[in-house]
Amino acid sequence: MHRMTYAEAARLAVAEAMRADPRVWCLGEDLGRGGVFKQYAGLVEEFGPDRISDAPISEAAIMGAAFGAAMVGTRPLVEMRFSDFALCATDELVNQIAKARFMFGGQSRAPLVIRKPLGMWRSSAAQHSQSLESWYVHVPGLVVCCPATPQDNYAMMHAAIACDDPVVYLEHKDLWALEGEVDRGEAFAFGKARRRHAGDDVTIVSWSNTANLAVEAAEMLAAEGLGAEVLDLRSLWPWDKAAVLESVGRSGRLLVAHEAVQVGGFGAEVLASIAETLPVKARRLGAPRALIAYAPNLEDQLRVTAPMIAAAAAALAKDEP
Amino acid sequence: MHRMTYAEAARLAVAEAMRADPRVWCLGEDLGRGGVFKQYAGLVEEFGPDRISDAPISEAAIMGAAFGAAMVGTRPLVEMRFSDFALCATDELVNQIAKARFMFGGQSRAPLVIRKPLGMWRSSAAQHSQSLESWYVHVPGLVVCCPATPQDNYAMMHAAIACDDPVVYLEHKDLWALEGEVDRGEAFAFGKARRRHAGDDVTIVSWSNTANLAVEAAEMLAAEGLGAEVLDLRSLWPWDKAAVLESVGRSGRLLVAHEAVQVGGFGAEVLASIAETLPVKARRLGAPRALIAYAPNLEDQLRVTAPMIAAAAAALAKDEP
Amino acid sequence: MTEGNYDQARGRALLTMMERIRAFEQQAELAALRDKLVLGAIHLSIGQEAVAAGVMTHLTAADYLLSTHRGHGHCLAKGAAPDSMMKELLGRQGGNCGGKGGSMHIADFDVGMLGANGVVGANITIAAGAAHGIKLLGGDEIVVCFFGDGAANRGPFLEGLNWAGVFDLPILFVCEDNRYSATTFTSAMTAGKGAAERARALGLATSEVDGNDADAVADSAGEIVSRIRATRAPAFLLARTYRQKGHTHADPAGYRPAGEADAMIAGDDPIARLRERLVAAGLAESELQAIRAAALAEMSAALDSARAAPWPPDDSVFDDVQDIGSPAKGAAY
Amino acid sequence: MTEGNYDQARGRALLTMMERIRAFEQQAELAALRDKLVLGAIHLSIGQEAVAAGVMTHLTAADYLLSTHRGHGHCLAKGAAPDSMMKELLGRQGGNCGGKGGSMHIADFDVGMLGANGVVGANITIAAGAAHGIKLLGGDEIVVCFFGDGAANRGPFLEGLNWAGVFDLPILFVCEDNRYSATTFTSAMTAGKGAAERARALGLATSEVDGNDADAVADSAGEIVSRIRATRAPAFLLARTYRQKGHTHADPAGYRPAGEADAMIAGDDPIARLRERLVAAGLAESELQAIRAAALAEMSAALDSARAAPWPPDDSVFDDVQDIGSPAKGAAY
Ligand SMILES: Cc1ncc(C[n+]2csc(CCOP(=O)(O)OP(=O)(O)O)c2C)c(N)n1
Ligand SMILES: Cc1ncc(C[n+]2csc(CCOP(=O)(O)OP(=O)(O)O)c2C)c(N)n1
Ligand SMILES: [Mg+2]
Ligand SMILES: [Mg+2]
Repeated sequence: MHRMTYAEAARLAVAEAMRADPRVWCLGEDLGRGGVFKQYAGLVEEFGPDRISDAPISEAAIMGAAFGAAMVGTRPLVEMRFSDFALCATDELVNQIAKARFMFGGQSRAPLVIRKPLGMWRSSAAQHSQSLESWYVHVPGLVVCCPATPQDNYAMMHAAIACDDPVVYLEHKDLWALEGEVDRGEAFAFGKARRRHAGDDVTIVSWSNTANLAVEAAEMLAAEGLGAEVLDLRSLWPWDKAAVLESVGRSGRLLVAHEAVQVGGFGAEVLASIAETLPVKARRLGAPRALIAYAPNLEDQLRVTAPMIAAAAAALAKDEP
Repeated sequence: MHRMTYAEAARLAVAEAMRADPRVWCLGEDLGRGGVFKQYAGLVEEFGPDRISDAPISEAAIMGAAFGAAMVGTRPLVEMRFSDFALCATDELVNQIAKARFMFGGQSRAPLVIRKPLGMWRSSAAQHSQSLESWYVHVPGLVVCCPATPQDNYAMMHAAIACDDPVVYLEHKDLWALEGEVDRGEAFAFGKARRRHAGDDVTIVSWSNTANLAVEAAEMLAAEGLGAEVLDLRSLWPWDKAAVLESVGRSGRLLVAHEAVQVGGFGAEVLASIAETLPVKARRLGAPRALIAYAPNLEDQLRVTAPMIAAAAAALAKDEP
Repeated sequence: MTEGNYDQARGRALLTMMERIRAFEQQAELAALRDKLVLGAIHLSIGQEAVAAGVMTHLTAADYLLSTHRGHGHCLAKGAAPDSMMKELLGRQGGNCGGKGGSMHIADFDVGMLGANGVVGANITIAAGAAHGIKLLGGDEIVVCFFGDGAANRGPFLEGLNWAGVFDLPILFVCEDNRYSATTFTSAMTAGKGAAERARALGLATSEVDGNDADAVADSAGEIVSRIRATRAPAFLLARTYRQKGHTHADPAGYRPAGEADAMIAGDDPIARLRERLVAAGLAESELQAIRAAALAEMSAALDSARAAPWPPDDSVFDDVQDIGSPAKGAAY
Repeated sequence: MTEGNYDQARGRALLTMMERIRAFEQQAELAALRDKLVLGAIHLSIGQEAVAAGVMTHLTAADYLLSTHRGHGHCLAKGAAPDSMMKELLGRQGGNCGGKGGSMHIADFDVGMLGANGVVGANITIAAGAAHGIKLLGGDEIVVCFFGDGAANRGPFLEGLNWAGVFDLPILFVCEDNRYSATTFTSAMTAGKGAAERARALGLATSEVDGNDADAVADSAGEIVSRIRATRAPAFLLARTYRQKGHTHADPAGYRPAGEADAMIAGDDPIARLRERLVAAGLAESELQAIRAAALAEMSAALDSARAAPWPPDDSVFDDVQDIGSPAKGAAY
């Protein structure tokens, strides 16, 4: 076990993967100086500027070129800096990368990891704060990861780099400095949720930073004598429907909590899938369909917090309206 | 009442709006020759090449320039040709157009209509067949329209052009030639569903081409003595939750059917919203999370058809698993 | 290239490929318009065969090609088998992509053809990346990327050419200027002198050629390709040609100036021009006829076998989506 | 412009604006680093003031400006009030955008400032569209669009400049070449001769100027702007300058070559250069001091009033999202 931050955990996984496989390389703006969040600090010194490659401010070319390089046998890790900027490369990701293997009848693979830091981060305003994970889950061909802890950012990064499918890898900008223990021996399997807190009264499903808030909420509820089970989905496609069904089978109550806008968020998919399968009292807790503002008090209006999660879960557990 | 096609209905609305308001203009590739689906046939002859403007193959510039032109007082109607190509302008739509009014504290408006023909259209394959309406519903700042009939393509186009918000206007490519009666006096109100078929045994919610298939399905069910109510949402944001709740309150059963990939589709939002509010037996019917192929038999594997809708609705109504 | 030392063998080879491309597309057009066997849109390169033949004659199967929606000729010239191509156009089993892609996504990785593309200009950054991958892997292959005059107005043109220049990659960009972007005159929607001038400003070694003169294309492509093999640096070639047909097989192209197409077909058809030159160089009319007859025979056989081929298995639509979380056959999950 | 007939009044006006821009940004930097009152990132244009002042001096409030993430100077030079700008940087009530946008989305439509932008290069196509709108409405305003050297590597640079050329629009594109794209040397990621050469290839009337010489900028911008007003045709101006600070206020910029910044600050600071020229032209040191003191007083007062301003009302986050289907306060719907 080693103690490290969320950023360091991913950096360690990237470095190990690059040592093990010379075909793995990283490309993105400013990587040679460690990247905008220092997720790449020290890597150019070890691997050199060809494998830790700077890029022009050309998101479309970064994404498109990585795809071309993947088709000829390299394994690129693409850095999009802010997931918001990745919207400049949507055609490349959705029309090209996600579809190539299928359109070409299986002649090609696109083994890419596309890192897109998402989420609210103190006063970054509307163009630097979005959480669009539900978009990518809706696109066949893509795998979607949302690590919430250093352990998962280590193990999931290794799994993403080893995967032959394009993996949209969504780290949360507010977690870079989060510290935790990392067991390098623990492997990650796509589609396996992690039970972050056990309980039989209500099931809370979440991912990314909100999963950490859900654990806080479960601890608050435990103090009140309410047993909340927190399932951190970790990967949204594939996602662990079986684990959620098993838990809801016990609790009969489901709360899905996430930072993204609630309308059309991935919480709708989770809730709908479960409600189609078994009778359940279910609620979602996501952001209003509003835009993220710069002023901290306005930003806070749109946050899903631990107390809000605890209150919503308690209301479900106590059969309050 | 006038009989016309879905394409003619929208063209008539555009022509009437352009006659009434000199600030309204259209821009997109090949519009001077009527547009790729002839939705603009005859308009350049009446309004000239400045108001029915050709464009370079520059989706990002078409979208961005339309936004700039809107901010200084014109009312552009943007033609994206295929909704798939609009992905080349995602930053312009999602980061700029949808957010400008809010980011600038209400100093600006973006009165734009963005036409993005969507959907499967005989053997157009993976890059020319997508239905991504759920993406746009998830983006605050946007209004989302999915007309299914000539009447609605006429009235909704008028409403979209008159709206001061950016409206993502998603016509279905398979409906251009659909004929129907158009009452030019009938106005459209955003967020008002149309009851296309009445019934108390099961509620079928749909939109776009699938709403037409749902009406066929309801007629099949009526023959079997089952009463299916078909609600065509018409606009997905805002959407008519009240009408769905009222109908499900009677039927107790909800089927949401759409052409898009089921995972992360807008059907999840509808089902989740209703299941959060009242107890209901609910199912979704959407496409598998797979890619759209060229060969017709492969394409057909992914289609939601009227018989499939009828079967799913009947199973719900008869309480079959 | 003076008539004096005319390379007859190369000329014959170029003509053979061009006749095969044209015959393939004429058969494809019949399959679409007459037989209604091609359900999607096909974009014919009839009139542009000299560019594909003249460039690709300098490539090996190890080199890579990125193509466009108008890619039949590129694909054939790179070495793909017409039989599996025609099956793909008809969406049949045995097609290069198993019937999943059709004309606009045709690909044959066995001969280095990494795909046509349904999105104009999207292949430019992908091609730059393929060359980037070659450089990282230390390979000695090169990449050729084709696109049209209209693609020079899309952002990826700037981003992809800049990328190739910045990372100094072994790639040849070939812009086929056929004057049209669908129903629009590209010149009316293009500021400045166009694609070649833009490529020069992006620092690429840039040449221009009469794209309807197969020998001229082969000569300049030959020089450029050997320079790229030697220096591993990018280059750009603008080939002026003409789209003799409509934008798609279904487009009557009534928007073209009266007589323009007739004049080009009568006076500047690349196949007719090459045949004349070969006759002048002493090739027998009979041999020219034989080349054409062989091409026609080959391609009508391809259409016959495609016509006879079965549809792909229904369940194959669920294959090759992805390894992780791939759709269960017949289920939404 | 020879010293002989030096226009002292214009020089004084330019200096006044430049001192105001610098004082504003120095106060903003203090508010961010010392007082921790600016929570988001701010991008300082210290060292680049001559470009904003020299160009904007030729515009009226009716003309339009599209700016970048590094837009404080542009915004002030276009006529925005420092008081409401500083409040916006601090996210307070009374800010230009009601605290919703912050530094990167600052806008003041009353003076034709249509917004900074958080996405590099995105303002280029928007600006072209604003000029397109003016043309359609028959107005006589013009548009000025600022962006950095790094933005010339994004697709919208090609698409937006091409658009302005094709539709022949009244717009001036100003590229502020400060050598850096965040922590990267732009030259290392740019093929060919850069932005000006690309603009020429796109057919735009293109000029280059020493962006640290306020009079030179004002002279060439003056010519260009009057030409645009007369001909309604687009133009491009490349201004060479230097980013004296880090990419953001929080960036120590340790990646810069040793001594580079010191040398530029000591030898090529636009304010110092203009002050020297004004002294040579006979302006009294005392007057220069007075100009600087006034700027400092104005901007520290702006910071004081921003510091004292309240937060925006919590519920205002639900306003101005959209008219149709706007969020109910406090609810997910
Ligand atoms: C991004 C995008 N926009 C629009 C289209 C529709 N489209 C297909 S081909 C074409 C014309 C392309 O012209 P050019 O690049 O010159 O190639 P050509 O068809 O002449 O071979 C257009 C507009 C598309 N496929 N992709
Ligand atoms: C599309 C996009 N990619 C990346 C970024 C992150 N970013 C913000 S400013 C900047 C550097 C821009 O350089 P330049 O255009 O020269 O402007 P400068 O900062 O030098 O004024 C980058 C990479 C962004 N905002 N938008
Ligand atoms: Mg063309
Ligand atoms: Mg710069």
